[in-house]
Parts: sequence; C-alpha cells; structure tokens
Amino acid sequence: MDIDLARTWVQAIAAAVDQHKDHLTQLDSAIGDADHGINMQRGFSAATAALAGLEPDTVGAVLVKTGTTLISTVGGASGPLYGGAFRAIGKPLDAPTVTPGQFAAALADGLASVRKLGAAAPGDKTMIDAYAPALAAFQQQVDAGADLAAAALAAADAAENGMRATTPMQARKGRASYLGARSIGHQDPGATSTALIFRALAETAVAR
Amino acid sequence: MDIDLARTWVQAIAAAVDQHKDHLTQLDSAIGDADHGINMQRGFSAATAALAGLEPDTVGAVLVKTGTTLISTVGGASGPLYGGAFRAIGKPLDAPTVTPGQFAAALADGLASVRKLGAAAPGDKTMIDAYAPALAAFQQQVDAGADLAAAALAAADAAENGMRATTPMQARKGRASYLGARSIGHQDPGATSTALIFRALAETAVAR
Amino acid sequence: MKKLINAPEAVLDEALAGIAAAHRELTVDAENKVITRAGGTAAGKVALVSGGGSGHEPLHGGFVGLGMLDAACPGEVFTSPVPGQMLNAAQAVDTGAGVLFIVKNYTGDVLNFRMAAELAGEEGITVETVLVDDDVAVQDSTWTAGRRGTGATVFVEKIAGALAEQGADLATVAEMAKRVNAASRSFAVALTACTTPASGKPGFDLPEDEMEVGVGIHGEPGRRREKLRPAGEIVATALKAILADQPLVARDETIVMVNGLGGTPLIELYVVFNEVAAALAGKGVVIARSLVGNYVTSLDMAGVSITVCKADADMLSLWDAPVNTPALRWGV
Amino acid sequence: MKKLINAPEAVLDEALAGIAAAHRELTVDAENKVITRAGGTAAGKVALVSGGGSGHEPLHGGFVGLGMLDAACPGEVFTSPVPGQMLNAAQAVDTGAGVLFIVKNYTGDVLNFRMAAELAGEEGITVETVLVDDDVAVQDSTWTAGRRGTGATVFVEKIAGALAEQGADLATVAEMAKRVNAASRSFAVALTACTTPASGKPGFDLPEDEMEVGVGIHGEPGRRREKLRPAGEIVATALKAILADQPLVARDETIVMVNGLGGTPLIELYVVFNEVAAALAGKGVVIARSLVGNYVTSLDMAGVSITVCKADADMLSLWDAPVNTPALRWGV
Ligand SMILES: Nc1ncnc2c1ncn2[C@@H]1O[C@H](COP(=O)(O)OP(=O)(O)O)[C@@H](O)[C@H]1O
Ligand SMILES: Nc1ncnc2c1ncn2[C@@H]1O[C@H](COP(=O)(O)OP(=O)(O)O)[C@@H](O)[C@H]1O
Ligand SMILES: [Mg+2]
Ligand SMILES: [Mg+2]
Ligand SMILES: [Mg+2]
Ligand SMILES: [Mg+2]
Repeated sequence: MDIDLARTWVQAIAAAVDQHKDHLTQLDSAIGDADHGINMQRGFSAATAALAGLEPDTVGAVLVKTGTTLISTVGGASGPLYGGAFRAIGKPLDAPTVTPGQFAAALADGLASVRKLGAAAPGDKTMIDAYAPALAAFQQQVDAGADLAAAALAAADAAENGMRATTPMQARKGRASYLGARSIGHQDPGATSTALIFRALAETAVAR
Repeated sequence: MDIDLARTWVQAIAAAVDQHKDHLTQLDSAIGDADHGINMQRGFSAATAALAGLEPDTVGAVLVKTGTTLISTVGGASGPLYGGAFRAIGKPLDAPTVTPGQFAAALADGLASVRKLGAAAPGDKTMIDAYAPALAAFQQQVDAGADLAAAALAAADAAENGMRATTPMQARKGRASYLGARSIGHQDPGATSTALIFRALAETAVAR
Repeated sequence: MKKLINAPEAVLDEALAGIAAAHRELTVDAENKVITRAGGTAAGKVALVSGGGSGHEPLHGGFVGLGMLDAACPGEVFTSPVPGQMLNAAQAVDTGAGVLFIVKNYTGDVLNFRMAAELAGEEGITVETVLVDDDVAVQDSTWTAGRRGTGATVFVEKIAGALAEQGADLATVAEMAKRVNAASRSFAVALTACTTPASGKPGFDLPEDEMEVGVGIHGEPGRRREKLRPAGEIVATALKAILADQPLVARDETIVMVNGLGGTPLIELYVVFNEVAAALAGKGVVIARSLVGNYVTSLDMAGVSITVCKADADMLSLWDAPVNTPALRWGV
Repeated sequence: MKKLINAPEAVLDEALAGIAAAHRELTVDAENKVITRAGGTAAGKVALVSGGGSGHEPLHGGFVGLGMLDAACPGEVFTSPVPGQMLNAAQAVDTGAGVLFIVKNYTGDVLNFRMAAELAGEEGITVETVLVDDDVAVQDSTWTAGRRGTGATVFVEKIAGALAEQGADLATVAEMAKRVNAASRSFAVALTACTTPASGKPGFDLPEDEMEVGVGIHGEPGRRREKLRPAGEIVATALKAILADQPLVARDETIVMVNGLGGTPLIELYVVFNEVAAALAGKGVVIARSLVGNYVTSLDMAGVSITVCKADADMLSLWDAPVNTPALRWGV
C-alpha cells in the first residue's frame, strides 16, 4: 500500500458510494431513516475533494485526512464511526509505503475504533458484521503470505458474506434496534457500505 | 296541500337526502368543498325532529318551522338559502289547507327569497336552475287546472331537467365560481338537492 | 381516510372540548359553539367576532384573546356557522360599544353573518361587518362571488384587534379592518388535496408531478393545474399575481405571511419564505414584519399561501401591540 | 415526491436563510449552520446548545431565544450535525459559565456530541451533556440503543433554559435538565410515512386502514402495525405505555404535550388532547400545563406524539418563566 493507492482507494469508495447511493438509502429506509446513501456520498465526495488539495507524505496522512473529513461532513452514526475508523487506520501508517502486514494491523485498529465508539459487538447487525470478517480474512491471507490484492479480494468477499448475514439478524445497536424483531429480514445499510469499502480496496489493489 | 302533507313532504326530503347524501357530497367535492350532503342531512334531520314536537295549525307553520330550523342548523350557503325559501313559502300559507294555486304563489315567494338573498340569476349554475323551471312547470300545470300531484310531478321532472342542464354551465355564484371555466362539466350540488326536494313533493302528493 | 378522530360527526364537539381543556385563558360555550376570552371583554371595548367553517385551525379560535378576537364561532368543517351561533357570540361579548363581524367572503359566511347582524340589530347590538377578500387567484367580476377571504383574515384580526384594545370606537375599528383588507393580497398553491372527515375522500386527485395553482382554503380545486415546479418559481407565480393587483415599489413596507395549509412541513415554509424575501428584496420592498407557519389551514392539505399587506405606520405599530392568544402571542 | 423546495441538497441552506430572514431576533451563521440569539448570551449565563437532524421544525432553531436555547445546530434532514458545528455553537455562546449540550438519544447524535464535547474541552469550554430519552415505545435494554429522545426535548429545553436564565450554574442547570428528562415519557403513532427530500419516497407503505404504533421522529417504522383505531383507543394505548413506565396517582401534577408529527391538522390534535385530558382526569391526575401543536415534527408525517412530564413545583414555576422564541413565547 502506498500514498497513491490509498488516494485511489478513497476515490474508488466515493465512486462506489455514488453508484450505490440509492440502494444504501433504500436499505436505510426499511430499518432506519433513509439517509445512509446521502450521508456516505456527502462524506466521501468531501474526502476526495479534501485529498485533491493535499500533498501527503505518508499513507497515513491520506487516511487520517479522509477520516477527519468524514467526521466533519457526514454527521449521523456513520460519520463518527467511519471517520474514527479511517483516522485509526491512518494513524500508524506513517510511511510512504506500508506492507500488507502493517496495513492489516491498521485495519484492526480501525475496527477497534468502531467497536469502542459504538459499543456494538458482532451479531448486533451493524457495519461490524461486515468489517470483522473482512479483517479476519485479510489477516489470514497476509499471514499466509498473500499480497495486498489477494488479501483485499478475500476481505471483500468476506465483507459481502458478512453483509448478507446481517439480513436475518435482529438489530441491537443503532436506529434499527428500535424496530425490535421487525429489523429481522433486512440487510444492514452500514454493513453494506462497509462491503463497498472493502470491494473498492480490492479493485484498486487488483488494478495496480 | 294540508298540514299532514307538508309534514310528510319534509320527512320525504329528509329521507331522500339521507339516501343521496354521498352523491351530493361527491358533486360538491368536484366543484366545492364536499359538504353539501352532510349539510342537507344535518338540516333536514333537524327539521323532522323539530316538526315531531310541533302541533301546527297551518301548512305555513310546518314550512316556516322547517325554514327556521334549516337556518339554525345548516350553515354554509345552502342553509340561509333553503331556510329563507321555506320560510318564504310558509309565510303566506296560514291555513290548514291551501289550494294548488296558493301553493304555487308560495313557491314563487320561495324562489324570490333565494334570488334576493343569493343575488344569483338563472344560468349561474345554482339551485335556481332547478328551482325556476320547477316553479314554471308547477304554475303552468296549476293554470291548466291540474291537481297538486300532477303539478308536482311536472315540477319534479322540470327540476331534474334543470339540474342536468347545470352540467355545461360555468358557475357565476357560490363556491364553484372560483373554479372559473373548470366548473364546466359538473352538475351543481344545490340544483341536485332542489331536484330531490321537488321529487319528494311529487312522491308525497302522488302517494296521497 | 386516516384521521385521529373518533367519529366524523363528533370532531367539532370534541375538538372544542380539547380547546377548552388546553386553554384556560379561553371559555368554550360547548352548546352554542362559541369561544370567548375567559376574562370576558373589557368594559366599553369594541368586540371583535369572527368565525367560519372549522378545519382552518388555529383560525379562528386560536386568535381569541387580548389584542385580537373577543369571540369565535366555528362552524362544521368547511361550513359557515349559523346565525344563531353568531348572535350568541355577539351577545356574549358586546359591552355596548358594538361588535365587529370579521367575515371571509364566501357566500355561506356572508349570508349567515348578514342574518346574524339583523338578529343582533333586533337585540339592540350595533354591528359593523368587514368582508375579507384578499385572494387574487379569483378575480372580482360578475363571473364570481368575488374574491375569497383567506390569509388576510389574520392581519385584519390582529390589527383591528389591537386598535379595539386601545379603546377606538366601532367605526374607527371597522375602518381600520377595511383598510387592512384593502391593503392585503393572497395567493395559494396546493400539492395535495385535503380530506374532510365527513366525506372521507380527498377532494380531488392530483398526479404525483402536478399541483393546483390558485386554491382557496376549503379543499376545492384551484384555478388551474400545472406541473410541480421549484419553490422559487412557485413564489414567482404567486408574487406576480399579488403584485399585478397591488403594485409595490421600493421602500414600501409590508407584512408578509407564508402560511402552511396544514400538511406542509415548516422547513419547506422557510424555504418558501426565503424565496419571498429574496424576490421582494430584489424590488427594494421591505418586509417589516412576517409570520411563517400554519395559521389558516385547510385540514391536511399540503401547500402554501402567501399573503402580502402593504402596511402603513399605523398598521405596523398596531401589529406590534401586545397580543395574547393561543396561536399569536407577543408583547405580553 | 411533492415538496415546496428547489433541490433536495439545497433545503437546509435555504431554510436557514429563510429562518434568518423571518426572525431578526435570531442570528444564523450560514457557513457553520449555527443559530444563536441575535443579542448574544448574557454575561455569566450558562449556555444551552441543542441540535440534531433537520426535519423536526420548529425543533431546534425555533426554540432559540430568551429562556430557552442559546444556540441550535441543525444537521441535514434526519442526520445528526457534525462535531465541528457543535463546537462552533459552543464557542459562539460560551460566556465562561459553561455549556449544556441537550442531546436526543440517537447513536449519531450521541457520538457526534461526544466528540464535540471533547473538542470543546480542548478549547477550555466546560461542557455538560444531558441525554433525552423519553420514548417508552422503545425499551432500554441490551437489545436496543436505549430509548429514543423525542418530545421531552421541549420540556428539558424550556425548563433548564429558564433556570439558566435565572443565573443557576452549569451543574444545577444540568441536574434540572436530567430531572425533567427522568420525569418525562412519550409515545407516538403514525398514520402515514414521511418522505425525506433526499430519498423522495415514503419511508414505508402503510395500508389505508392501518397505523404504525410506537414510532420515533425519523420516519422509521414503529414497534408494530395495527388497524387504525379511534382517537380514544389510540390515546389509551399511548397512556398505558407511558403510565406503565411512570405511574401517576391522583393529584400528581403534569405538563402534557400533544404534538403533531407534521401532517396532522390541529383540529385532530385537539380531539386527541380532549381524550388525554379525559383519561388523566379519570385518574385524578392534574394537567397543570399543556401544549397542543406541532413542536417536534417528522417532516410531513401524519401522526401524534403524547408526552407527559410529572412536574414538581420547581418545574412548573420554571415552565411559567418568560420565554421568547419563534415557537414558544410567553411572559415577555
Ligand atoms: N453502535 C453502532 N456500532 C456500529 N455501527 C453502527 C452503530 N450504530 C449504527 N451503526 C451503523 O450505522 C449505520 C447507519 O448509518 P447512517 O444511516 O448513516 O446513520 P444514522 O443511523 O444516524 O441515520 C447502520 O446501518 C449501522 O451499520
Ligand atoms: N348565490 C347563490 N345563489 C343561489 N344558490 C347558491 C348561491 N351560492 C351557492 N348556491 C348553491 O348552494 C350550493 C352549495 O351549498 P353548500 O355546499 O351546502 O354550501 P357551501 O357552498 O357554503 O359549502 C351550490 O351548489 C349552489 O347550488
Ligand atoms: Mg440513517
Ligand atoms: Mg359545500
Ligand atoms: Mg361549505
Ligand atoms: Mg440519520
């Protein structure tokens, strides 16, 4: 992972969010307040704009800037959660290039940030249910000696599986929890955007 | 026309209004404010209730009481117009029995009351467009020597023709006038209730 | 039909009971359906009475109180109250100084209030009547019953009410009420029809991309149907009609009301007000005072009415005078 | 979607411009999206800051003014504002006496206000936070994010705001805010879904004869769907849930709000209030103060929320203290 790849990743997330905005909103409409698509779009378009004006020295600088921008533009639950995650991912990556192993550790810091802030656990029907399996798959590939692209592909697949697995869950955190048993049968919007983020990483890395 | 027939007439109007309430409301919904059915029902059910407690000495007493009750219960445009009309019809009929000729003159007083109060003319798409031809037909029959039943039958037919003739008219008075040319193509609710009133008269007289 | 009611025929009585329970500063005569100030009308004060069909809340009951109305008589939904009710209201509040009837120009209201004025006269009550007819969507011609009375009612009641509170006599109060009406113009559009409890069905069907332009406040269709347009264009249409009838030039002072018809979120009313403010500012016209909110509604209709009053110094100072009613309150 | 707007993405900015144009007693920082009192906060006064997603108007901007909030930060529609915005608000109104953040209990609001409190602390501003969580439709269990904050926000802002105006210190104001929240319970039903400008579609489909029971204020479905019932039965359901959680006995004094969700005519709210008043009177519970109207809305949603606060003498006297905001005004 290097500075340019990090930037391209964020741009790819922004493009994916643009494309899937209505889907995210529709999912959030079923068990939330119908704003997840526009929240993500507002945040990531602001992030790419912020990055355009930045001459970063490190991978971390790109990702911290992304996180800070998300925090200051998204609002809602996803703003602090994703913003905090990107800041946590970026913080240890203070070099122009980082290894897949370093990146895996950073991704783990990101998940820790989400869990700390949101106090949610796997199975609560949140973004964590996509993030946690994605991280595990990424780590496993890296441990097995895979490169970034291979690890990211495995992570994206795992995130999408995790995302789909949220459908039968009953939400315990966030807005969907207010629906009680009626949250069952709907895919979580945040888990869906997390899957987009890992898919964007995989596509960016593979294209390289 | 005698006291009992007058009372039966008012009861027959109340029954007709009950039956056609939704139709009147629907007509008023298209070019007005969707209350003509309930207005008429409120008024005539109050009138029959008021008559139930009355021991009238004259035909006029029945009809004046009906008019007064309409004025004090209907509201809207139709309340004062019909109320004033029934009071005007009743006023000259201060006998227990009146001739068809006396009744025709009284009906003319009723129309005059409507015209004076509402300042509408034939062709303005109001109750007058049913009332005026009904009165003319009634008068003509009476002039030709017909009895009440025959005159009332002719009046009811004429009222219904007049009612139907309001459809192509553009309203110039009342609420429908606000629609301008868009009032064209709809039958006037007040002309429709006037036709019910004359039909009730005919049926009451024929049943006798 | 979806309504938070028990039965269509009980709505008015129960709403009146709710008003009585919610507002101790008001007295509700449930039998006669008359709302008055709990404290009564001050000795010697000219009394203001208004009324009309229900379904326009807070109009009229919400404007009873210090500095505005002395009594309101609500009719059935969209139906003028009856003369006896108006007479009751006049009798309840007349102090001998006379009563001003504030009547929106609809055939039903006009006829019933005219009868009530006659009855009141027979009872020795001096009555003056002001007809409110501010809606420029309807031309005043032999082809109509004249312009409808809509939003300007609030302006007339507020300003004439303040003058009455200051001790002006009936003729003076009535004249001011007429001046306010003459200086006011309104125009409204609807995005949806409304549903009366008794009919249970929307008054008209409106496709998802269309609006009714030039509607009144009784759920009737408007003057024409058009494609839904952005707020800025809707405001331009409304102001064009208003200004064609009442030209305004730079430095003219106005009172402006952007009024929701019942089903429009307040955030949209602010968007509309922003457009009105920008458009009038572009002509140098001053919005000296304003109201944004639901004041003269049409049940659950989504839509907006815009009322502009070209206000002189007297009107502005009377506007600022204390008012203490459920729906309008300041300076007290 | 039918809305009186220009473009979905422009709604918030334009509504803020409209608020600025309509209310000279407020100052709107358009860039930072912060609404404050035009006169600023009095020296030494504890400042109250609230905020949350837009679409709930008049909440929160309509409650900025003497005796209530010092600043409001509106987020995008149904989206919490961002920490920077809250920090801006705190900086704009802190007099050194500290700032109370009044936060409705939603994950987004909680997280963003928590970050803002940290940022404010770094800037040397003392911040206390009160979480409003009054909605008894949601149980506070490990299965939820806790109860939602809804109508009680108005009670907390009014009563704590009055105390701050009297010169109480931050700890005292915060404690009173928490007491008011602890004494308040709400329950809401929806007859229709609402439509956000950005999504353009109703949040859910509801058959003509059904209602959503136990909804919040963000257009989400409720706890369950039921056949539409008469107002009296709906009120019984709501009060049962409220009283199960906060028992009330004869002679208890309460402040009651019957709040429209945006698309409900005021006449229906009075019908509902009448039922609430009758039901509480049946238990001997006293409605000492009340509000009936649109205070905490959910865009164009038709429906009602009922909030009951078991009020002590302090709360009642603070309730009566002067308040001068666009949406709540008395005693001034
Ligand atoms: N406590 C939490 N921990 C982790 N993720 C959460 C939490 N609460 C909510 N989320 C995620 O946030 C998503 C909703 O984001 P968004 O719609 O942007 O915010 P909001 O719920 O404030 O409208 C949910 O689908 C869920 O995945
Ligand atoms: N000026 C008038 N003269 C005669 N009839 C009128 C006049 N204005 C209205 N009407 C009649 O009244 C009818 C409407 O009555 P109704 O719906 O009960 O009253 P409102 O129009 O006040 O709601 C119209 O259909 C019309 O026939
Ligand atoms: Mg959401
Ligand atoms: Mg009608
Ligand atoms: Mg009517
Ligand atoms: Mg949200």
